[in-house]
Amino acid sequence: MANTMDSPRTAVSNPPVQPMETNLTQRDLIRRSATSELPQPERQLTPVAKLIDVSKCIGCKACQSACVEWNDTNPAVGENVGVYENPHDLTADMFTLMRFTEWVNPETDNLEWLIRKDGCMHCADPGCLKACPAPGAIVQYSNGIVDFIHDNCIGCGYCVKGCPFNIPRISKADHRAYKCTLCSDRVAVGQGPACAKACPTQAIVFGTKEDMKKHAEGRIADLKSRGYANAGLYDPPGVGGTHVMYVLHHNDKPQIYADLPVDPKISAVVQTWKGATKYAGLAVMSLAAAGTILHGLFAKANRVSKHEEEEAKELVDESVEHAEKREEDA
Amino acid sequence: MNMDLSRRSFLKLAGAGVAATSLGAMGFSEAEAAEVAHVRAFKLATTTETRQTCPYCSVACGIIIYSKGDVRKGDKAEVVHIEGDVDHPTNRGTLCPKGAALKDFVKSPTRLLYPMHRKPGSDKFERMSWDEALDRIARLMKDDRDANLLLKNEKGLDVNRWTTTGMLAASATSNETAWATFKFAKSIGIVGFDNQARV
Amino acid sequence: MTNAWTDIKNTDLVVVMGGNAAEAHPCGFKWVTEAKAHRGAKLIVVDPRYTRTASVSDFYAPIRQGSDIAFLNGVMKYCIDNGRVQWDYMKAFTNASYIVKDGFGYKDGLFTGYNEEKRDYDRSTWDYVIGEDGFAVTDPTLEHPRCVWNLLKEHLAPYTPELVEQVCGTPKDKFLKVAEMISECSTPTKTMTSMYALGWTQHSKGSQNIRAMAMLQLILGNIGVRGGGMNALRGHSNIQGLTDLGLMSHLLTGYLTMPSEKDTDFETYMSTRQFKPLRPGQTSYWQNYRKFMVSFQKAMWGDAATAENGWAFNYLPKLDVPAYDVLRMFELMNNGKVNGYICQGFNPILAFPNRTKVTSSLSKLKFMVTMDPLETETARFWENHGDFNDVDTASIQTEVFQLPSTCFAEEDGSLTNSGRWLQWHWQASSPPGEAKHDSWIVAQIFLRMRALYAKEGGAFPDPILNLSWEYEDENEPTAEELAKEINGRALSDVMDPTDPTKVLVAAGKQVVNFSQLKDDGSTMSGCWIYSGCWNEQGNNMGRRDNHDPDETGAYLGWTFAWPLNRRTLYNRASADINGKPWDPTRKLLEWDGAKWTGYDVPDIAPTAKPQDVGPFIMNQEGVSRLFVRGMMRDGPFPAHMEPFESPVENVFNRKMRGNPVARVFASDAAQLGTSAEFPYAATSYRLTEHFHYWTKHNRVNSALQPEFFVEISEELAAEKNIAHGGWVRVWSKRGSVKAKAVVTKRIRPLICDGKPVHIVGIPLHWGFTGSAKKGFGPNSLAAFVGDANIETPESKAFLVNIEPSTAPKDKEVNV
Amino acid sequence: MSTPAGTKHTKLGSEDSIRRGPPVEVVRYGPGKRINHWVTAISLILLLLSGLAMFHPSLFFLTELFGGGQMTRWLHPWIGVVLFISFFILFAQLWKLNLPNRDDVKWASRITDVIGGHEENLPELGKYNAGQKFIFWGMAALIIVLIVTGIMAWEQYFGHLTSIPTQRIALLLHSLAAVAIILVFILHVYAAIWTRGTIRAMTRGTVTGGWAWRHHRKWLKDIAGRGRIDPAE
Repeated sequence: MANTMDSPRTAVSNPPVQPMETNLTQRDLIRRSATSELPQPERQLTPVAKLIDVSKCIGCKACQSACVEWNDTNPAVGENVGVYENPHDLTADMFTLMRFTEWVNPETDNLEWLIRKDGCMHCADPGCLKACPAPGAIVQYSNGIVDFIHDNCIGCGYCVKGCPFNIPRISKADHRAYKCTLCSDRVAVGQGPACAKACPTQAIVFGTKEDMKKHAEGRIADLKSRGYANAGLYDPPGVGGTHVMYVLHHNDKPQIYADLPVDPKISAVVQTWKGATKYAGLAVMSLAAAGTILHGLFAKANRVSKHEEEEAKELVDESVEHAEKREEDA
Repeated sequence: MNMDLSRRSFLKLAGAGVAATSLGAMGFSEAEAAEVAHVRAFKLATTTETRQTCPYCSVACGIIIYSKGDVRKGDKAEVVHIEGDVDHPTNRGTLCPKGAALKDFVKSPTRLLYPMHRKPGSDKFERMSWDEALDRIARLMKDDRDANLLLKNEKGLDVNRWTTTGMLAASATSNETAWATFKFAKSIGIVGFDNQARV
Repeated sequence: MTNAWTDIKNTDLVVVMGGNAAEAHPCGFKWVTEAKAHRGAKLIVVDPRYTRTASVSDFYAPIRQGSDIAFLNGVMKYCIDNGRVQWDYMKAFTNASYIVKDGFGYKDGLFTGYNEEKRDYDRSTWDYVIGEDGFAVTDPTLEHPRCVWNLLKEHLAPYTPELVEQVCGTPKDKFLKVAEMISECSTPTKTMTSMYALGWTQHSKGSQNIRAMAMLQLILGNIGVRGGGMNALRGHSNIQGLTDLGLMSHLLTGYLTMPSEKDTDFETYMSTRQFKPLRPGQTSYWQNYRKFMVSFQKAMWGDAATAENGWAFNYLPKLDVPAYDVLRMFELMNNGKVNGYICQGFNPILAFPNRTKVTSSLSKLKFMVTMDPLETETARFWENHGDFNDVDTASIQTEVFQLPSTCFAEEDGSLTNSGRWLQWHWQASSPPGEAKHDSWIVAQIFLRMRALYAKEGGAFPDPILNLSWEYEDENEPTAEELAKEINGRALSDVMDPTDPTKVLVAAGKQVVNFSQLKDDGSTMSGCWIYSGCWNEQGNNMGRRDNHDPDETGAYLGWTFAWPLNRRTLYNRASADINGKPWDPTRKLLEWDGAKWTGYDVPDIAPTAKPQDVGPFIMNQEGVSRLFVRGMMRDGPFPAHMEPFESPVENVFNRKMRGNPVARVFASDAAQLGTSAEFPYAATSYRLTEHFHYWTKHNRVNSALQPEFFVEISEELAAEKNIAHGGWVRVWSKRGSVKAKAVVTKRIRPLICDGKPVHIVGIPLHWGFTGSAKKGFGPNSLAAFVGDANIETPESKAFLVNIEPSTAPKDKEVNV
Repeated sequence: MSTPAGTKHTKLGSEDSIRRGPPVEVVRYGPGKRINHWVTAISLILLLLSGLAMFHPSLFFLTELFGGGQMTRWLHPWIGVVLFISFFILFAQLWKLNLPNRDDVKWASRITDVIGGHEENLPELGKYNAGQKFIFWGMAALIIVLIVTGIMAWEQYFGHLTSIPTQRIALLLHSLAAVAIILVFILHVYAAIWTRGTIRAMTRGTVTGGWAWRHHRKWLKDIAGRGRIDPAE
């Protein structure tokens, strides 16, 4: 047991306090919203991932607390509506949320309290980024982090519609979209995300995606040995895999974990909207415009002739005469 | 404590920034740099670190308080962030939802700032100077002790017992404060003296 | 905790019962998840509620609050009946073989010697047979019918799985599963740890709850070993420290005890405290009591404490009752017998049971002083907040001083954690406003009183005028000065006992630890068990070497643990009678033929031969006690007792109510409800999002859990027509609260003694100050009765009624 | 309106009246309708620009016209509301004249003559031809689709009104409708330009007698027949 005692840990050293340059910059972008020609990044960062082991999670909300403190957000003090989720949903001030489900396992008749940390999944194929109309408001780094650049955000809410997991929220205060950044500012200086660092049971761990997958394998084997035959890793291929993954005891039924999508992917409607419609629409409009211009240039204009003006005058004169005559008659 | 060095090196590759090339070297001018700036500036840069212990439960997690200003240098210091201490064997940098939000305990809007006094029957607190408050408390206590200290019991034994004034000590104070408090309370003869361990 | 938080990773089975470690101590609970992940350890949770700890458990069994002894006795019986006992450990390290006096017995729920009128036992028969040699008589074969082992078996006989189900409401199959899993830890290579907290202490028989588990652990051989132990998860950051330092009515520092009126002088006092060994050759460490006591008196009164005046023994107050505990003080206060009260970082309005009585008591004070970094309900107990604090302000004649103190971030000092680690922390921040350190405030009140006594004279001024107060700035003793005083120093040269010509500690130098303390007045030490914390090597509490050779979880270089930097108490018991570790893979100590070696500081002398000295040197026996003699007021064995307010009768004695020897004041007895009027069994608890009444002042925690609620089962909700998330009124004989209803599958009705018992769960974090929504606490409802031995209030089991209701009303503010 | 026109009672410049001239001019739109039209037109143009800015990244630069992305996002739906109201005031006044009739069928069936400018082959028409009516009804229908889907996608106020899958469909329909309305718009503008003499109907409010004769002879004959003729100067 000598060396295996150490669980993967998010933080291996305390955060630096000396001034540092960020190491996540423009040159590390592999996708940028509403930007077609992005220069090929000069380097490929090792893909990272946050692994959330739902079976180890005690629902303490340390992740929520750490997230608020690190990101300096201001979640409102709400009320109790009979549940443990507080706030009751993700908000522009609450990037992550523990969702609690009381589930009676039909096979064992035992109650299981399923607690899932909800938040941005950092999809390899991000629906938010696809939907975003503002250049550079959403970016994806080569390490897999999908980040919102608030200076560029126009607050349209398209990312909300684009996201297969219903994550981004638009702030009522500054009308910009907010979500988990995977603590890009921490990762940029070699620290793991605040939630992962805080997590008391290390149900949240952070590392390279490859390491996290390996770690998950061990966890899944442990769960299987404890009778969870369907334990598995949630890394949905429909969105190209995610940089936030779950270990689920019941990976065959992700939906029991507060409606975690079974097979998430960017909605076909969004694909059509941001795909065919965008391109075909622009093409059709351009064609129409070009067609009219060509027609205008080469076809003869529809002009009124002198003759027609005279005809009109005749008609008017006749009518006036007619009227005068009638008046006289009267 | 084992430092997992392989993990540390991956973090560098994964975007750690010690040796990051400056934006200027990338060919961006200052203005452009501002426009393309992405990740938030690391907010702990140039803060002062202090090793501390979480004041809540008895796990006693190690924490680091990041402050602007250094009290050791005589500055007025203000807490800007609190995070778990990775070097601490028990919590290894982790914190619970209370510990992770400690900054907002220190900076709570309901922190007390001044001695306050409520007159008998009054419906409000009024500010009082420390001197006035302490003198009055000492006077009230002495008068009560002088009037009610039981010097001897029926058998004539010295019992030096003062039951008409009691004290509750705080199980969140340090051992050193507790020792000072102990000396104070026991020497003046207070017997109705407990801390949260009783409840 | 006998063991450290970090040691829990070495366990094979974690039993969380009487606590909710994942919620109340999340970062300590990490070590449970480590044990699960890396050792394949299992986690059992036994609790009335399916808690967040239960959500990650391998097995959960429900239990009715207040029935833990029946459950644990049942498990002990199961283990013994099935031969699941670590025999060599039990025989060598417990008093199982001791012969008990004739006359001791147990019948109808009561032990021998009960006096109903006095509500007390005559405990004279609860003792060993003492031989002519002055030592206790034993039968190592365990065949003697009066040996502890056989009496224990007899005592446990009624606790069948059927009885457990009847009393606890735990389905028999679930109980048997738990018992089976626990019993597997009887092998030397499997260990179980017990993690408990106020779920066991806040009962009228709280001490016996803990005792039952301790006995089970001894039978299984789990005390003193890695991954084992009795781990009391203490509530506050320094509740351990304040107990160690004796900030309690019945204590002095280091578990020296307050003198009573029977202690007519110093020698009389000493005569009942320097316990002689009960077996030949054993170490009874309290034989050193005099050294610690004299050093303590010297720390208090310096030169004024002399051999001639019995070390100023008469300066100490003498008790006429076991303790002026908080319940007694508030009873006195309510009777108009207390005039002044100081609440330092304490909020009795929310912490003590029967809030109506607490408010009424405080209203009878002449003056009250609070010292706190935050607003408290107690400081504003006189302020009307509508339903949330319905008082008649004008009629309250108490003068109140609210003094602002600093918080942790603004001060230096050490805190003692649950695992007895004294950890130093450094000031990081400037205090806000005019907030002052508690030590400054205490010093100021003291100095001003001292000045008044010096000037005016008054009642017995000597202990005040002579109190040792030698600090560079007497107005504000520094943490360093106080810590050094706690550690102790030589007042005159201390000579080496083996070589009287050699100076061991020169006058004025810090003692290395308590082994250098003397009973001749040449040393002083504020708290002997802390001695070693700041010696000539420096501040050992500030050490930060986090190396852990062979990853045992000991971390000997990290800060300082009392006593003597020992990390696991009774660690000698980790090895067998010959000094070989029970489990070689989990070695803690080993006898190498000449001395003890290993990963921890041994509890016995390093050269004490394994066969000679038992591991439990603080006991006169040198072994642990399955039978506790007359040292506990309510019995030498744990016996099932119902809470004072219980939904069912005691199956052993249907007339008996609560703990038969627990103190109940007459006015409180009249305020006990019955199950006819209050049919539902309520319990109180913490939620992980909050820390007591502090974090409601924190915007973040307030957002995470904003509003007071109670938890009930779907069945009870349906029966009472209570809507999920709707308002309910919950009331007991003593008070009424209004809360939101959380209707949950996590609480199920239990069948106890043939009838369904509904449970109402009441968390304790809300009041009328702070950022969170205004609310109430369970203390408004709980009964004003305490544990028979230490008077901890029975806040975990009381009766209530519940009905749908409307929102509480705050005071209307005239604009 | 039974009072015979062409008398001194006829208010100078009122809609559907003839000024004898010379030259002969016909008042096609009064000032109210013209203002209404241009409010609608400007709204639509602004909507096109702001919408296109958010529709395709290559057009995002258009947000600069509105003071940036945030302003564009904020303005677009409000202009949409203005358009909706403005257009439907116009609609209320014009819908009857735009009801289709038999001539429209004939006109539409000879669309090649329309495009070729061979008006002599077309039937005599009232105030609107089938093409204009198509634009009118097309605009009306698309504006309804746009306002409904637009509201569903209006995050700031209506983000929670409908489910996200519904909002996705709304956005798809919104963009499709937007493309369609742009096509209609192009047709409308182009037709107005190509058919010389048309634009002044919405600027000065009048067309020449010849224009009316050539394109809307039935309308001209109708108002002449009703005597809505200003006295000669």
